[in-house]
Amino acid sequence: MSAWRLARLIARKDLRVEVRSRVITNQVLPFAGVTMVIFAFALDADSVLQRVAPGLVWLATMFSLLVLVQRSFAIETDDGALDAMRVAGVDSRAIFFGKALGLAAELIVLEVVLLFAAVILYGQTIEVGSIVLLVTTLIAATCGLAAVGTLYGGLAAGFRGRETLLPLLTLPAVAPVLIGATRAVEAALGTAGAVVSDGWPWVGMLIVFAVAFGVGGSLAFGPLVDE
Amino acid sequence: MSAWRLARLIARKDLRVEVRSRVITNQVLPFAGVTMVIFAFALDADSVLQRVAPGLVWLATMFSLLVLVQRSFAIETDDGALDAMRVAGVDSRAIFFGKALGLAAELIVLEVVLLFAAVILYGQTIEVGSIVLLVTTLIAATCGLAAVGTLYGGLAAGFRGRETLLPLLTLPAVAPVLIGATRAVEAALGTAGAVVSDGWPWVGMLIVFAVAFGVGGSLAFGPLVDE
Amino acid sequence: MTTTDHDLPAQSSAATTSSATGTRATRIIGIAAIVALGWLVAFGLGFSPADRDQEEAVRILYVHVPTIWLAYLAFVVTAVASAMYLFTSKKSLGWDRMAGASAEIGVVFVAVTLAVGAMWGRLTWGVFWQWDARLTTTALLFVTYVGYLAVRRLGGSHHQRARRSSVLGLIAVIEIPLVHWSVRLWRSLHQEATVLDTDGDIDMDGLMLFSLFVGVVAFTLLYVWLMLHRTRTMAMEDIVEDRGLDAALAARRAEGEL
Amino acid sequence: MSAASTPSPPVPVVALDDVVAVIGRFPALAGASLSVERSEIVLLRGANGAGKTTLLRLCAGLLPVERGVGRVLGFDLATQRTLVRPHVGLLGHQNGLYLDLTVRDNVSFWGDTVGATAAEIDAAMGRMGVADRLADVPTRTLSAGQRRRTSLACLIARRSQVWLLDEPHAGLDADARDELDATLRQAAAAGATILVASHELERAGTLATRTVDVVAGQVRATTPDVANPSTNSEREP
Amino acid sequence: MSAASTPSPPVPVVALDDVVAVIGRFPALAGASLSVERSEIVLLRGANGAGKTTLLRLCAGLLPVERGVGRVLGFDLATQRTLVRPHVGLLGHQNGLYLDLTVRDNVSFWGDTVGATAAEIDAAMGRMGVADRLADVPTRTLSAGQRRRTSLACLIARRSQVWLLDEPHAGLDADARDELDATLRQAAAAGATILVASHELERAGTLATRTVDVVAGQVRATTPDVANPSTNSEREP
Ligand code: HEM
Ligand SMILES: Nc1ncnc2c1ncn2[C@@H]1O[C@H](COP(=O)(O)OP(=O)(O)OP(=O)(O)O)[C@@H](O)[C@H]1O
Ligand SMILES: Nc1ncnc2c1ncn2[C@@H]1O[C@H](COP(=O)(O)OP(=O)(O)OP(=O)(O)O)[C@@H](O)[C@H]1O
Ligand SMILES: [Mg+2]
Ligand SMILES: [Mg+2]
Repeated sequence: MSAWRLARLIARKDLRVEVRSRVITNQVLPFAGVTMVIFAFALDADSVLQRVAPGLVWLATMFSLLVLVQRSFAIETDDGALDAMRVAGVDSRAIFFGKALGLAAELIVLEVVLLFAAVILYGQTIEVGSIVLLVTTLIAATCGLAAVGTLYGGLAAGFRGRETLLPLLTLPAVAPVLIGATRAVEAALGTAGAVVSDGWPWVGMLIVFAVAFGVGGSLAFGPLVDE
Repeated sequence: MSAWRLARLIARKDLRVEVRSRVITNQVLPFAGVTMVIFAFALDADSVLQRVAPGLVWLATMFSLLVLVQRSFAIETDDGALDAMRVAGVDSRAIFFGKALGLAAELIVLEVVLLFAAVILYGQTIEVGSIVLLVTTLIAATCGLAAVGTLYGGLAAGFRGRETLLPLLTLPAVAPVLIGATRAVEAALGTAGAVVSDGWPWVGMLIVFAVAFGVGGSLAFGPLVDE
Repeated sequence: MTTTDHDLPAQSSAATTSSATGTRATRIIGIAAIVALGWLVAFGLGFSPADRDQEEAVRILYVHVPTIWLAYLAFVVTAVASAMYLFTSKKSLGWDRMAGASAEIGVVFVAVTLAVGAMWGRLTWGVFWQWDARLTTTALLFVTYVGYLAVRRLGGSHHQRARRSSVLGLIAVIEIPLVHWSVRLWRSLHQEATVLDTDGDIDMDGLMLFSLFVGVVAFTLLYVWLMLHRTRTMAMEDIVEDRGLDAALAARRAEGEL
Repeated sequence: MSAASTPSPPVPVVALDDVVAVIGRFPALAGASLSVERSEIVLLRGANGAGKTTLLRLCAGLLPVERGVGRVLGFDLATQRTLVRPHVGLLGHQNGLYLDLTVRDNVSFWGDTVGATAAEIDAAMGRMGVADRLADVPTRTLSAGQRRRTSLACLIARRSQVWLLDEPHAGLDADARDELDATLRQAAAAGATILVASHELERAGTLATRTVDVVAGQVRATTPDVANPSTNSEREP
Repeated sequence: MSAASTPSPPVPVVALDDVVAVIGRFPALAGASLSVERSEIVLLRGANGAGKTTLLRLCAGLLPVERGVGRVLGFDLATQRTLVRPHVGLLGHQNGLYLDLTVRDNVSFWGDTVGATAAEIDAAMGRMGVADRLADVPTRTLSAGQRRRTSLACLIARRSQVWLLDEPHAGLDADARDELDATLRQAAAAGATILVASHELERAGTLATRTVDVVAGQVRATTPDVANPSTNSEREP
């Protein structure tokens, strides 16, 4: 069976787990929402909030990413299914793309919700002209985050203390996404006088990042997880 | 055996797990550090940072709290030890205080490190006169956080998707600690012209919170965890 | 993989027979490094002039910049050695040890850059730390390689360790250009590239430039010296582990005799 | 085993009368009645999903009684569940070990909770053969059977009055099985009450003083002496 | 079972020569040599911690070979571990189920990875008795034995050439054991190679065509017919 069909199988399985357990819908989304509110609490000087809203959206996304990745691999390790998958001879690239695909689908929903929350909570506005930029940013950033998350999630999954190894590896790696996506969204929302055209170079960076980690991750996943 | 002795036994067991596995030292501390760096990066307008540094310390503490609580209960549920503990007839108050004690010990170390990091990273200064305020704040906030974390950690431990339920429950509950501790530390550090005497009412609130959740938690833990 | 195959790089076979990691070559390099460091002190603190704006504080430069350059070099060496481990068919653990040793030294050098930079910042900017792009990316670089070292310690056989960490070593090296060009990318507070500038002309006082050069030479010698020793100690650690395995094997087999 | 040192409990030790227990929405126990006296060793047998584990967990005070009346050591399982627990020891499908701690740490911890002495703890470890080389190995690195042994050692160190064992033989090698059976017989002789759920009928049948069939959440027949399956086609009377 | 449909593998199927495998720093296999041919059912027996699980995981390509030479289906376990895996099926101590998915979801998923048809998947579930009421129950709510059955159904759906079973009987009731044994015999007859680690020597002894002792990380004696001292001396043809 082709790696690509296997990847789709795995992604579908992950999404089915979500449909059956509703953990993400019922828990991660609210978590992300609460995170945003908490940020707002912690930094309650209003003018500040306006200024940093895009950054906060992506911070909340990143912390939710950690939770999502943990969940995604908890499913696999709870009862030794990851071992079973490896023994089943499922190509490690298929596992990588499958898990990343499932993760990306979940992430993108999350990001859209967060962005809407930001628009409402922090009083941001979205203009029609910037929607293309916004959508491209979301997709590129999501792919990058999903790739990094899957790669390190898989590495950490086999070890004790995985709850803690994962953030240590992931956070520094996704920092570029955080920055790039923040700047791009600032441009899209016109925060602090940014204009839409400022955003595109950042999107370029996000795309490069996503491609690099997508390709690199699929190659690296085998050696990292297989032993 | 008295509940208090049992609680000490449990706390000692938790700390021994840490001594043997070194998960917190090697991974949670770096995680907290990275969190601070990431926050700072996401909000890189310089004047803003100075202003919100105390808030960031507590935000980072809270996210680390989630990781710590997860780890603390992962130990118990990995192989069904929590059930064993319940069957062993260990009083639920003893479990609560024991876990909370272990958690508090780990938290306080973390907070001290974070505070020092903030002092250096965000260019804060500590005056001698404010040290009493600072220490009281730390202790009161830690007790409150540990109590809430243990309560909801125990509740979430029994359920599937605990990775995601825990943050959802905990974050809103500790929001008051976040605010109170932030204000108190602002007062201690003299952020935005606050003076030390401004801090004490907040510390009062933290103490009330800690006592309320300490007592309430010990009473609620039994019903929550025991089904 | 047999008992005797420790994949020792040829030059360190001495390590298996003697109990020390020093050889004539390393002793010479060590002495050269000490001499160069002495020169660095002399030029850095004595002969080179104070700066127009920075005044005496500029002398920090002679440590600050060479250490970060050597750290870059160390991480590139890590990446190259990782690639050599992964993509050569022999899968020699020598490459893996080289990668590990280089990363360790690199982390120490970055730490020095960070510490010295922070002190410099205190002198010139009035604060230890600024949330400027270069500083932050440097900090992230540091954490990334701390993570790399953490993964090296995850356990498993030598080749498992080597495979895992060599992959990470290749991924992590991407961060170096990010640090280097961060100033451009984010137009930050920190000094723009003045020496390794792309337009070719170096605008620095001659003696200052020479002092910097001395610093680079001194730290390079130090790096080479540390590398030689560290790879050899790591080889010996691996040998000790393998001997430990022999002992453990004997003990395990003896269990069955009872 | 000082299980007998407590004042002799009311007879019977376990008394279930038409008990219904629900997991989620599913009535895993659908009206089970069972009565077990002191010093008995009762084997629960039944098909997969019959409700053996549920029955044991109920007796341990881990599940609420939905209907009917259940008593263990005289405590009502509906209202006094937490009072039952200190007196029972449960070996479930999971081992309940702290995987980062060594074997000794684990056994000491459970021993300490009931105030066992160091000698008792050592004895428990020695009995299950995890005392020497294994004592200072983290349980995470143990083999499945060695973990099971450690879990049993923890249980022995706890000196319960009622032992609830869910497939205690699974994963143990021949030596450990013999040692376990000897321990259980000894405990029963000293006054403990023992319920064993098992699919290894040959083994558990010889151990048990009585065998009970669990069928579809009910306790069907109480056959005093029919243990071995190869011979028990007469199970359907 | 279409296990025999692939081109006949080189003989022997499993060939270990003085293999050392290390977990952490511990040589769980300390020079094991074993050779298994097609259609054999080999029982591995040995004390707790002897190295049976390690041996099976090694054959499944999950552990690196530290020293010595190991081959499965002709693939070298040192360099071609990932190539071995698609051809083997491993039932470990853990079940490898997705606990939030139903029994059918689980079996289908594993079946789909090898392109099994819906009919084959249903057959596998039916065989292990998890087809009817249980098919749409999330595996999290199943009893221990029912989960084991599901795991076996997944394995059957995968139609491997080499079956590595770690205590397959543990937790199964009598019916499931019979069904499992029949399945294994059938697979072996169709050309599969089967390694079973077990402590239930009576049961597994009757199933196996050969018994092998694992002692302290080595394969000690290859006793052709000494599996069950009590009953099955008539197995010798
Ligand atoms: C903790 C604080 C600091 C950190 C982490 C840091 C980091 C770095 C790094 C990574 C480089 C190498 C850039 C490259 O070539 O890729 C560098 C170079 C340099 N730094 Fe810093 N630095 C810090 C503070 C300072 C301060 C306070 C000054 C002086 C005002 C300074 C002046 C320089 C100069 C002049 C160079 C050489 C620039 C070049 O030629 O490329 N640094 N620093
Ligand atoms: N939510 C649910 N939906 C359907 N059935 C459920 C649910 N929860 C539990 N069950 C059923 O309850 C029963 C629990 O049985 P229990 O675990 O006590 O069995 P057991 O006799 O110990 O079996 P085994 O021998 O397999 O260990 C199982 O049949 C299981 O399928
Ligand atoms: N880090 C370690 N330190 C000490 N011993 C270890 C370590 N890791 C593994 N072991 C030992 O390796 C052996 C692994 O054996 P394995 O799991 O293969 O046994 P097994 O034959 O399957 O036993 P069981 O019948 O109990 O399942 C055990 O003796 C275990 O104690
Ligand atoms: Mg059961
Ligand atoms: Mg085993």
